[in-house]
Formats: sequence, C-alpha cells, structure tokens
Amino acid sequence: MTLNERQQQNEALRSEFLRRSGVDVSKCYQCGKCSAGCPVGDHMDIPTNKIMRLVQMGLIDEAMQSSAIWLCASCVTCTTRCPKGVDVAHVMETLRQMAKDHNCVAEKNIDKFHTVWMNILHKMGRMYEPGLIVGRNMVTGNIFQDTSFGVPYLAHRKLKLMPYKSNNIDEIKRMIEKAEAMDREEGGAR
Amino acid sequence: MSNAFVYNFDQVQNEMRAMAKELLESGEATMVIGWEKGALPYQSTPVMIRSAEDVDKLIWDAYCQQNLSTYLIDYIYTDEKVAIFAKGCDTRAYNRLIQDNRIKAEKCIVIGVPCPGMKNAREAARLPENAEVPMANACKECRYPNPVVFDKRVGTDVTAWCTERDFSDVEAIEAMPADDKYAFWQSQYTKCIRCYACRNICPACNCTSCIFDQSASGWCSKDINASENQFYGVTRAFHVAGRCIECGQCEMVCPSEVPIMLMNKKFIKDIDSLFGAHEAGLDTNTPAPLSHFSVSDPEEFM
Amino acid sequence: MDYAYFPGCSLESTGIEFHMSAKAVTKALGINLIEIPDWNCCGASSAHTRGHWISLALPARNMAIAEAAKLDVAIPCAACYARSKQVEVEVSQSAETRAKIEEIIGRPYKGESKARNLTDILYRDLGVDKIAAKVVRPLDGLNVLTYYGCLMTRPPELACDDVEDPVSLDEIMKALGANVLQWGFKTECCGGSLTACRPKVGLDMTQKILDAAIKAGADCIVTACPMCHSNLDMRQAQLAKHDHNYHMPVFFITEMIGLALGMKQKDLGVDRHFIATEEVMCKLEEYEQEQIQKMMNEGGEA
Amino acid sequence: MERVGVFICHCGSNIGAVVDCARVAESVKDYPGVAFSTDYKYMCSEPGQEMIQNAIREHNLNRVVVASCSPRMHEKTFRACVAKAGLNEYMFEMANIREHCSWVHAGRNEEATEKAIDLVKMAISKVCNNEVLMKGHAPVTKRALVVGGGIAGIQCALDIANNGYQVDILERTPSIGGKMSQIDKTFPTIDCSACILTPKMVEASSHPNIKLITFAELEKVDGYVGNFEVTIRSKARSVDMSKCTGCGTCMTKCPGKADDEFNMNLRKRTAIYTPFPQAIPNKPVIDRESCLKFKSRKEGKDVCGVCAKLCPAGAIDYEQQDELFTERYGAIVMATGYEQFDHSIYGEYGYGKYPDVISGLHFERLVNASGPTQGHIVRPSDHKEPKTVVMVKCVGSRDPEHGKSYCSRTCCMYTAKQATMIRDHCPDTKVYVFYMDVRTPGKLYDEFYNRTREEYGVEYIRGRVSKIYQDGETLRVKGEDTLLGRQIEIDADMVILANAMIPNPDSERMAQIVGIGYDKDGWFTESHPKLGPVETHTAGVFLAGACQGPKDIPDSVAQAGAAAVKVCALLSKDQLETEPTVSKVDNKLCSGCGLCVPVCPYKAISLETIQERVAGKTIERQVANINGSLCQGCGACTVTCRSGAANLKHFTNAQILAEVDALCQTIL
Amino acid sequence: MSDNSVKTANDVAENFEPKILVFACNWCTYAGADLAGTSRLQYPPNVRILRVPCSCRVNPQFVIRAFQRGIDGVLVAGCHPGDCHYTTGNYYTRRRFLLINRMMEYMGIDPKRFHTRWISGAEGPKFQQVVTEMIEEVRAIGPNRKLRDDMKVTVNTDDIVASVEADTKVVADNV
Repeated sequence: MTLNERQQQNEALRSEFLRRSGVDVSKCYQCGKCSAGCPVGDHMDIPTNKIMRLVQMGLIDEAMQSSAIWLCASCVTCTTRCPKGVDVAHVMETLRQMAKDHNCVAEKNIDKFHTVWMNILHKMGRMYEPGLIVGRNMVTGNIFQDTSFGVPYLAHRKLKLMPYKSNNIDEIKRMIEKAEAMDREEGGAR
Repeated sequence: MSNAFVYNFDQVQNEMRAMAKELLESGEATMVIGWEKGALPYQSTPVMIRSAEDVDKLIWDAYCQQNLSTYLIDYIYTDEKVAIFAKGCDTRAYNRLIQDNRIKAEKCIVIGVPCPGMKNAREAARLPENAEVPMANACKECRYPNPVVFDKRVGTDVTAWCTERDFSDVEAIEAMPADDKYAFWQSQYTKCIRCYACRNICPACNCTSCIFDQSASGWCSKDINASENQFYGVTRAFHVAGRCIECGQCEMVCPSEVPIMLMNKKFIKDIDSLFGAHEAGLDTNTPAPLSHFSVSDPEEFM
Repeated sequence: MDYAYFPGCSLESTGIEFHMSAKAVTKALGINLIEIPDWNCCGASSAHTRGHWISLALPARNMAIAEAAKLDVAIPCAACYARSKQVEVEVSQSAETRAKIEEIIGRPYKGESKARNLTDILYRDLGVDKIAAKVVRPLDGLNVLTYYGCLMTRPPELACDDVEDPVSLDEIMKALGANVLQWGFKTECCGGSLTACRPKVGLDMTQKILDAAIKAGADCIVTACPMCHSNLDMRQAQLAKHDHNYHMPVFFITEMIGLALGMKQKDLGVDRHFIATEEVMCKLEEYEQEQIQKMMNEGGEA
Repeated sequence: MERVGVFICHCGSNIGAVVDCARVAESVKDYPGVAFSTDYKYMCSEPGQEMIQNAIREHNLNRVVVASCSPRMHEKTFRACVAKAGLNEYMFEMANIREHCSWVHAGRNEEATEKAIDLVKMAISKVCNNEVLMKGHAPVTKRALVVGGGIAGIQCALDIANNGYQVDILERTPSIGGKMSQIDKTFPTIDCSACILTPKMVEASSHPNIKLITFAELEKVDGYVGNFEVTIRSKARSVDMSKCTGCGTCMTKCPGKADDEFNMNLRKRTAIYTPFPQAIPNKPVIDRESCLKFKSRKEGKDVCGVCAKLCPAGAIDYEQQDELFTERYGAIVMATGYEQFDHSIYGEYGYGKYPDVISGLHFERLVNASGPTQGHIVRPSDHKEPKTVVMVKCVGSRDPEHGKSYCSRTCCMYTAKQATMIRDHCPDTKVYVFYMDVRTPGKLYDEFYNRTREEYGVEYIRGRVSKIYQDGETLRVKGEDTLLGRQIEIDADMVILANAMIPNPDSERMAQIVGIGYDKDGWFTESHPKLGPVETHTAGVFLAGACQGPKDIPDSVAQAGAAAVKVCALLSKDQLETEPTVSKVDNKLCSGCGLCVPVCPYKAISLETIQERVAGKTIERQVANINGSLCQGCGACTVTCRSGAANLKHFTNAQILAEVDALCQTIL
Repeated sequence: MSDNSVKTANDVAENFEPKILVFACNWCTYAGADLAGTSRLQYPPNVRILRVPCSCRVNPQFVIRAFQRGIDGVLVAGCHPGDCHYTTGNYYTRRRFLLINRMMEYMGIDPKRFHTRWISGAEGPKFQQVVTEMIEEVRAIGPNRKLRDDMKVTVNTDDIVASVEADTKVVADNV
C-alpha cells in the first residue's frame, strides 16, 4: 500500500490523537535522545523515536498496536530531556488510552493489571495489594506469579489482610464515576 | 467596606490642621492645598491656604474626593513651595504628573492621608438627608487607599477593602450584541455637552495643549453631536490608556453622568490581559504600556 | 511545623517501614503530621492510563480535605507526591480545570494547599542542620548511594529537586555522617511498574541499578519511594535465582534518619526488609568500635 | 493659494485599457486646488515630463499630482522632473492607478475609473497640505571605529586602512587576536591558526592608519552617521604603556595566581600577565582581582610589589585609574564576536562537573603546542592519553528547550577537524561522533568530513546523547543509533562537546549603546537578511563577523571585507545628504512628558530645556527635541504624542486626515 | 433605539458596494499590493490604499475619523513583527491596535469592519486574499451607519439645562 493510502486510512485516528494529546509532534526532528535515555529501550519492539516518527507520519494505528507503548514505564526521562519540548511521555500515554478505546492492546497483561487496579479502587477507595496480586493473576492466567512473594510479604508483616473500606465510599464512588464519565465524554483530551 | 464607619475623620482632620499650621509657620510651605466645607454637606471643595491662621478652614470628611494633585501644575513656574494633602489616589496622580514631567518633586510637599473611601456625592444629593450614602464607584474598587508616596503623613494606614478590580460592568457591555453596545454608547454620548470637565480634572490629561483645543489642527470639530462626542470619548480614553490612575474623577464631575470609567476600565482590562498586569502611578519608573512593547505580545494579526 | 499527612496505600502495606519511620522521625524532629481523615488512593500506577480527569480527581479529594484545614500536605511516597502535585499545579494554573475538579469531587479546591514531598520538607523546611543537631549515632563510615527514581524529579514542573542531579537525600545523608557515593543512576527508572506484568523487563532494569550499586562499592541504597524500595528490596530474591546475589540492603531515608537519631530498628520497621540489614548494622558497630579504639590508642600515646 | 496640476498617465494600455484616463482628468478639473488637469500616454517619457514642466510654467502651478504607476517605481523620476521646473521636489504626490488599480481590476472599467478618481482626489488633497522641504547636509568625520579586535575586526580595519582611511580598533581584552588566537588549527586545510593570524595582528599594529585601543570598553555613543561621538573607557592597566618595553621580566616572579582564561582555565597564570606569548600589544596588565598588592590594599595593607621592583623600565604604575575619553568617528563597525555556550546547564551531561567532559575550545587549547599540555592530548583529570573519545555535536545548538534554537554552523566542521587531529596525534585512540545531521556546505568541507570517516576511521553515530555519567575512571555515554534503532553505550575516557556559539554576553548592552537591533538570542540584526547583510538599521553602523550570527573564519573575513567597503563608501563622501521627511516637534504644543523618547528606535528624541516668556516672566521648561539626522521618519512618536506636538513631515496629521476626508467625500 | 437606526443585513441595498480604506506601510504592505498588481492578481475594486511610512504612523484617531466620515471598513496593514523597516515600529502598531480593535468592538462597531494584518512585500497573494475576504464580509453586513457625523444625532441640551437648573436651585436653597 502506498504511503498516502496508509495515511488516508489513519486520517480519523490522526485527528483523534491530536485532539486527545494536544502534543505537536511535528516539532520532533528525530534526534533520538528519547530512545537513547529510555530505561526500557532495550525491550521495546519499536524505539521511542520511531513511535514519534510513526505518529508524525500519521501512522497512528501502527504506533497504537506496538508493545512499546505498554512497556513505557512513564518515567518521563524522554520528555525531560527532549530538546524540542515534545511531551513524548504524554504521546505514549495517549497512545495507550487510544489503544484501549480502539481495542488493539498489544500487551494485554499490562492493561489487565490496570483494569484490576481500577476495579479495586472502585470498590474500596484504596489499594488492596493481596486483591491486586490475586486479581491480576486470575485475569492474566499466571495464577502463581508473585504468590511466592505473598508468603514472604506476610512473613515480613508487609501485607494487610483486611482491606480498608472508606466510610465515605459512596462519595468516592460518585467522584470516580463522574471523572470517568467526563473522560469518556472528552475522549481524554487535555 | 466598613472602613468609613470606624475611621475617625475628626482625629485625622486635627492632624491635618496641625500639619498645615506647622508647615506654614515654619515657612516650609508657602501654601497648603486641602479641602474645605462646600455649599452643601456633600460638596467638600478644594481650598488653598496661605496663612497659618486659616488652617481651621481645612476639613476632612467622606466627601473630599476631589484630587488635588492636578493643582500642582499651576504652581510649577512660581516660586511657591506647595504642600498638598493626598489620598492614595492623589498620590498615584502625583506620580503620574511627576512621570509626565509636569511637576517637580522638589517644589511640592506631599502629605499622605490614608483614606477610608469617599462617599458618592451624586447619590448623596439624591438621597434623603439621613440616608446611608454608598461609597463612590471608583472608591469601591480602590486597592490603594493609603498614600503610595509621601513626604509627610497624617493618620494611620487603613486596610484595603478591595484586592481585585471588578470588571463585571465592562463584561456586561462586552456581552451585549454589537447594535446594543452602539445604542448604549450613543445614548451616553448624546448626553455629553463637551464641557471638558472630565479632561480638566484628569491627572493623566495634563497636556499643555489638548488636541481638542486645537480647532485648526483638523483633528476634531467643535460640533456637539454623537459622532464628534464619541470621537472625543474614545480618543480621550486612548490617551489615558495605561496611564489612568483610576481615581474616577472624570465620571464624578461629568454633569451628564456619562459612565467614563467604563471606557477607561475597558482599556485597563485589556492591557492587563494582553500585556500583563499594570498599575499606573504606583511609582515613577514603570513605563506606560503604550510606550514600550514586548516581542512576545499576543499575535492576532497574522 | 504542622502538615496534613497523606501516607498513601503503599505505606500501609509494602512500604510500611516508610510509614513507621516517617512518623517516628518527624515526631522526634518536631514536625507534626496530621493524617488526612478517610483519605483515598491517589490513583498512581493506573488512573493516568485511563483518563485525565480520573487521574486528577483522585488526589484532588485528599488535597481538598487538607485545604479545608488550611494545611499543606506532607507526602512520603514519591508517586503519591507526583500525582498530588500534578492536580495542585493544574488547578492553581487554570480556573477552568479548577471548576471541573470541584464539580467532580464536590468539594472546593483552589490549589492553595500545596503537595509537599516529605524528603523535601526535611531538607528545605526543616534543614539539614536541625537534623544533624539531633544525631546521636552518626552513620560514619557507611558508604551509601542515594536513589531518587523517577517521580521525585520528573516531570520538571512537578519536581521537588533538581531534575538531573537531585541532592536532598545526599545532603540529609551527609548530615547523618554517612559517606555519600556518586553514581549515574540517581534518577534512573527501576522498572517498578513493569515487574508485575513484564517481570523480565522489570527485572532487567532493577538489575542494572543493583549492578551499578555493587560497582560503586555501596553498603546500601537509600531511597524515598516505596515502589522503588519494594522493587529493589524484594526483587533481589528473584534475581538470586539467576545467579545474581546482591545482598544490597535498601533503606528509606526516614529509616536512616531514625537510626542516626538512635531509634530502635523495630520501631522503624527496619526488621521488615527482605534483604537483611544486619551487615550494615554490623559495619556501623565495627566502625564505632574502631573509632573508640583509635581514640583510646591516641589517648594512650598522649 | 494652491495651484495643483494633475497629470493622468495611460501607461500605454496598461492603465488606459481599464481606466478612462480622460474622464479621470476631467472629473477632478474643478476639485478644490486644481488649476490644471490632463491625461497623456506616457507621463514618464521625455515628452511626458516636458509636458509637466511646461504646464508648471504656463499655469503657474505650485503643486503636482501624477497618477500613474507605483511611487516605488517612479516617484524619484517625477520629483526630479518637477524640481527641474523650479518646484520643490516635495510639492509632488503620486496616485498609484496601475499596480493598485488597472492591473488588479481588469475588465471592471467603470469601477476602476471611479477608484482612480478617488485615488487622484486623495493625492490632490494631500498635496494641498504639502510643505516645502529641504534635504539636509552633514559633514563626515573621515575615521572609522572597529569594535572588537578578533579576526573580523582586524581584517575590517586593515581593509579600511589600506583604502587610506584612519581606523581605530577597540578591544576589551589586553590583546587583539580574539577567539582565533585560541584555536589550534583551521578547517578544512588544517593549517596553523596562529601562523595565519599573527601576521595580520602585526600588520594591524604597525599600520600607519590603524590605532589599537586595547583593554578598553565602549561606554557611550552619541551623534549619527558621519558624526559619531564615542566615549571609550580605557581600563587601568597598571602598566605605563609608554615606558614598558614588553621584556616580560615582571611576569617571572609574580606570586599572584589566577585561572588562565586564554587556556580555558586548564592552567594558572600570573596576576601580571599577557594573555598569550604573541599578544599584541605585547605589554602586560595587572589583573587586580588576583594581584596580591591590590588584594592586600582592600584589607588596608600594602604588600608585594615584586613586579615594580623587577621592572627595568619603571613602567609599573599601581595608581593608574580608568580613563574616559571621547573620539569622533564617521562610521562604526561592530565586530564583537561570539562566546562559547556554557554546557553546565545540562544535568544529563554532568552540569560541567566531570573534568573529562570538555568543550571544543578546551580541546583547542589541549592540542595546541603552546597550550597547557604542550600539545599532548590528555585527559584533564589524570593527564593520561584517552583511548576512547566521544564527541557530541549540537550541544546547546538546535535545542530550543534548553539551549538555543539555531544551528551554530561551525560545529560540524570543527568536530570533524578535532576528530582527525585526535586520530593524528593518537592513532590508537578510537573516536566516536554523535550527530543529528552533518552540515558541511562550504568549499571542500564535505570532502573533509568524508575523509574524517573514510580515511581517519572516525565512527559517526546518528543520534543525540541522552546521558553521560562518571563510571569509575571512565565516562559512560548513553546514546541511540537511530539508524540501527538500538541503544548504544560507550565507555569513554574523554568526551568533547561541540558547544554552540552564543553572542558575547554583553551584546545586548552593546547594541543598546550603539543603537542597533538584536534578536532574541542577542545576535545583532542586519538591515536586510539578503540585501543588507553587513548594514544595520542605524545608518553608519555596520557588522562584521560572528556578532551577527554564528560564522566560521572564512565567512567572518569575507563579511569584514564587505563591511570595510561600506565604511569606505561612506567615508569617501565629504557631506551626507539627509532626508527631510523626519519628525519635528511643535514646542508650543509639547508638554515635555517624554513618552515619545523610549518609543524612538533611533534614540533621536531627547528632552531639551527651552526658555519661554510666560506672563511676563522667563521660565524654563522641557520639550522633546528630535535630531533630524538620527530620525528615519517612521512616525512612531507621532501616535504616542497625545497633543499632536510631534508630527512627521510629508506625512503630517493634516495630510493624512485630508486624504481620509477626500476618500470619504463620495460616500453617501 | 434612536431613529437613525442601525441597518441590519436584511436592509442591505441590493447593489451596495462597500468602500474600504487600507493604511499600508510603505515597505511591506504597499509593496505587497504592488506585487499583487504586477502579478495581475484580481480583487474587487472597493479598496483605496493610503500610503504611510510605517504602520506605527497610523494614529487610531485616523481610523475613527474614517468611520466618522462614513467609510465602511478600515484595514491597517504593515510588515510582520520582526521585519519592520524601522526595526520596532510594528510592535507598537500591534500593541496599539490590539487595544483599539477591542475598544471599537466595545463601542459596538462590527469587528468585521476593522482589521489589522501583517502583509509582507512578498505576500501579493495574501494582500489579494485579505482584501477580498474583507470586502465580501463588509458587503454582507451592509453600509456603515455607526459613528457617522453626517447623521447628525444632536445632543438634547434641554435635559441638561434642566438638571443644571435643578442643581443650582438646591444650592441656592441651602445657602
């Protein structure tokens, strides 16, 4: 397929990306400093600067389907050092949010982890680590991952067995629902 | 807003008289400009006192709104050393005049008077005798009731009752449809009789020769009609843009009650939002917004 | 010195040592922490992957509760700090954001209550001199590496220390008498967020940091982030399976201060670490003994 | 009484095919002020011009309007034409009915004709308000000042001097030579920088038309083109130049020590010093900050004095003071050069704290045979020869977020040059260059770069370096090879950063003193990026070298020559003609508020004190005064002036209002 | 609303042709208009260019004056900021007209009638485009009826005389 056809396919995604991220990727001049300083760089299927290039060329679908965006640890080193003031980390963030909305998450486990996490938050208002580990293992299918840590955690008196439930859980729930509704409405635009 | 009711005018008035007496007796000043009782309870008017015997003419009440700084211009070429009493706004006017090179600091003695806010004389005239008189419009938004510069001072500092200007009146007009705006301003400026009282009282309108007095210049006609009056109104507002010290005297003295400050405040609002907050007359060094620029000013004309 | 206190979820479980030591140390140093009643999770780790408003709303509620009490918020956890700082900055910069946030959380929040990193409070508000003055058991002879991770220093607009070369932990450790080594990994990401779901990637990142720490000749690492701590401390067992035996103890800054202030390990939670801290303790003892011996010898010679 | 002659030009069919020229002429016949009106095929032709001149005489015309093409085309022609007929050339106006009318309204003849009538009426109304104006004349001081004694300043001064004009070089440091004297070799020929510079320095110092004013600063510039009055501060040298023989004995025993700036602080120098052995003038100065005597004097003591005891000529003078003196010049050339960007803002490169992370200029001193290491390339930390060197380009350049947005132009080449020099000096040393782009547009430049890679084996890696940190004895460099898409880590013994060029830190203040423009980065602004590259907006002030923007040596030298030509052209005139279309102030109307003073881009307005009789008494007051030689006639002051006291000649308030009124007359 | 009511778009005469005044700086916009001419770029013949040395010479009072005299639209145009022949003139233009444009709108003048634009000597097409658009816009909103001095809206002095008399009486009563 020709480049112009590919870009045409991506037209809607491109404008969605622009609206949601508010980042002007045209400023990127491909110096590679983002990739150079990326702590996860070794493991990414597409280096950060090439993600930026894909976005710049309007090939959002390819960027969205990469595993790189999920490996991004949100450490923000790229944004901090970018000589052109491009918020690279926010580009990655937006691509993750879009990948989820467009159902093309490459790293399902990472996404599921966040889903479990948000579910606990909905119910408790605070994080509950045993629930997080068990819940994540259930959805990802790695039943025993990290359970070996559960025991030492307990041995080291570091896991609370009883979850805390807020007295104002209704207020917190309302708040979360309102915020999520607003995010849906705006498609996460900044 | 309750300053006026706990503020002790009499005590400050005594201090003022004592100060005036001392200055005149010692010869430090040859004249003291203050306020005296006017024909009506709500009309305190300026008074020039040259003799220590006359200091009891001086009064200080909630109607001493008139700005005295502009009188200093009249004495710039005399040998007089003139002392004036100056409220917060009067001292800003004084700074305005110094910055405009219209008076010389060494010929003036500024006696700072912290001000609790003046009452609205126009309302006072309309209200029954014992009714509660509201604060003058400009005073309501005053953020500098205490003198910002002075050589001597009387009274003690008051607490400012306002921290931010209230632009709701300007915004109300901005929100109108264009034709309503025009109708509003036309109705206001058809009232204008071009008496130039607003100009004459204004500390920022201090030109030796105003363009509206130069009929041969071709700028303006003497004709009094809505068009010429509006030309006058906008031009005057533009001339004081960024230089207006917001004493509100223009509006106060207008016999036709044209809301002149509504024009001035529009410029103030836009200057603040476009070029950064500016307060005229707080000092004599800060350049007027229209006498400099920034390369990063907002760009709307591409 | 009063602060609202937001421990955050981690400090109730995997980072409980931080909670214990922070409370003990601040009390001893005269900092009064008042825990925010019924606080909720700040949303770090996941909320920001889901949406902008949810990521702002969660910390905003806690900040609003603190603001009602007119207190700034002391936050030991670097992640909670970054999330809370984000909402503070966005709300105070934009009236629009503020209105939306207030609508979502149903409470007023003007951004007046500031999110403060506890380490920053110790370093800047209290000052290292005050900490040094309370030291009874100096950490002399201990070679430490300071590790800040991502969230104390990035993004720059939320950072509480220098972006590339933060110094607050260094200065505090120096005040405690420790020998602070230099390395290039102060602000490198430890991969904490990835160890759960992509353990290989996360472990790889952790390994790089531990390798560098060994190379630098450190006795231990000092951090102020519960995620980094848990990751660096707990994952060493996993790395050991791949023949990487580090035995590199990782301390919270408050634990270190507590030890130097002469507190018991148990009270600080030091006994709860995965990597045994005995060696560090022994080294301190030995050094102390050496010094005493040296002094006695010198005394004998004299 | 105005008697205006109106001449409508057909310009062949250019105008005539669209605009009914006869009708235009006819319709303004009775317009107020018009005494004569006609149309003709080609107004600018010989017969056309004669027609105008004859009409002036026959109809006793005192004002002329020609409606034809753009005044940018023929205003000068017609002004000369009416002048020949005895009218003042400013009693003429043009209406543009070709570019602004017939050419843009083809086929709309009726409307175009109406428009032409309006335009002609506007011109008539304006010309009725025109005044007789005379061009002024100002004499020219036949001497130039070159500010800055680097290669650009030296070359420019030599070129001016060789044309027979007097020229002074003003240099703030103790010696001329500038940055080029610190550089070891020059690209792309790798010839020795000192070998080509020092002869020029000697030539300048011995040229009968050149005077060197070293260790001195520009203090104030008054006056205008042809007549600048420049105040110079000659800083106290503490050495009597007339007695000093430059023998150097004083420097041998000086106990005061300071960082040696010339050698990028890589070693120490004495407190009494010359910056480098070939300095010109080769006479020392005492650096009072590090001199023991001056330091002790601050504490109320008075010690040392070794140099005075040693000096055989008795030239040491501790009591010398700064001196201010004023000189007149006809032209000024700014050649204040550049500075090196300070890389210590980059935390990821160690905030300038790693001793073995050095800048390009450091390297020049390291590799220089008379430098601190006698030309041995060694690391500053342990003086060992580096086995691996990493070079990083664009440090501070092309980095709008942390440094400068522009490309510094020279770094690609000097990096290539330094890389080859390392490979020459230390053949076993590996050199890596991190780059984003390689920009080598110069004669033999790209060939040089390719040799660097192909023959010298320097490895070029495309990508910016993200972090450098000390890792034991070596430096770990983390980058990305964006062509491979792979992270790269290199253990380097030394890192050389290709730091950006930035203007002299004082450039903005200098620009304000001289009254020229500068851009957001502080580079001086040329008058036109294409057609006026060495001129400034201030007449008589020219630019040479890197003070206008990053430049290498050949470009600086070329620009210096160009600036010299402009200077000579100016100095060759005995008198300068000045445009009379400048602002003036009506003292009667001026209140002296001074609001116009800061608005003037040419510093042409000042407040002056005048005397006036007021009510039988003489008073003094201030009014604005416009220097007609400095004023360029923009009119900024006229709008600032509330009372209309400031007015722009030939574009007066009355003239513009008359045009507005004329245009609107026909509106119903 | 007074009897000299402001005409709305509906009342626009069928064949209304607006007249628009362009203040053009000599070095950029005037040259840009010249370039439009030499390039034969066609635009409606409703604009009249008035040459000034620099856009900073344009006193806002000139603009108001034009409206008083019945002009339908005014364009003030100069060099792009940074390109001013006089280095800084257009920065002042920008400051002044950012304010005046807002004030004109505040006074009820349709902002479509009054524009400030940067048009360089190379931007012949931009000149063509800007004036064409402006002419079309002004044509759509009809002739200017505001601020015009030929529509004598005179001042009713009776009320004022009455109020002054009343004031005088109050004073007299009190003295």
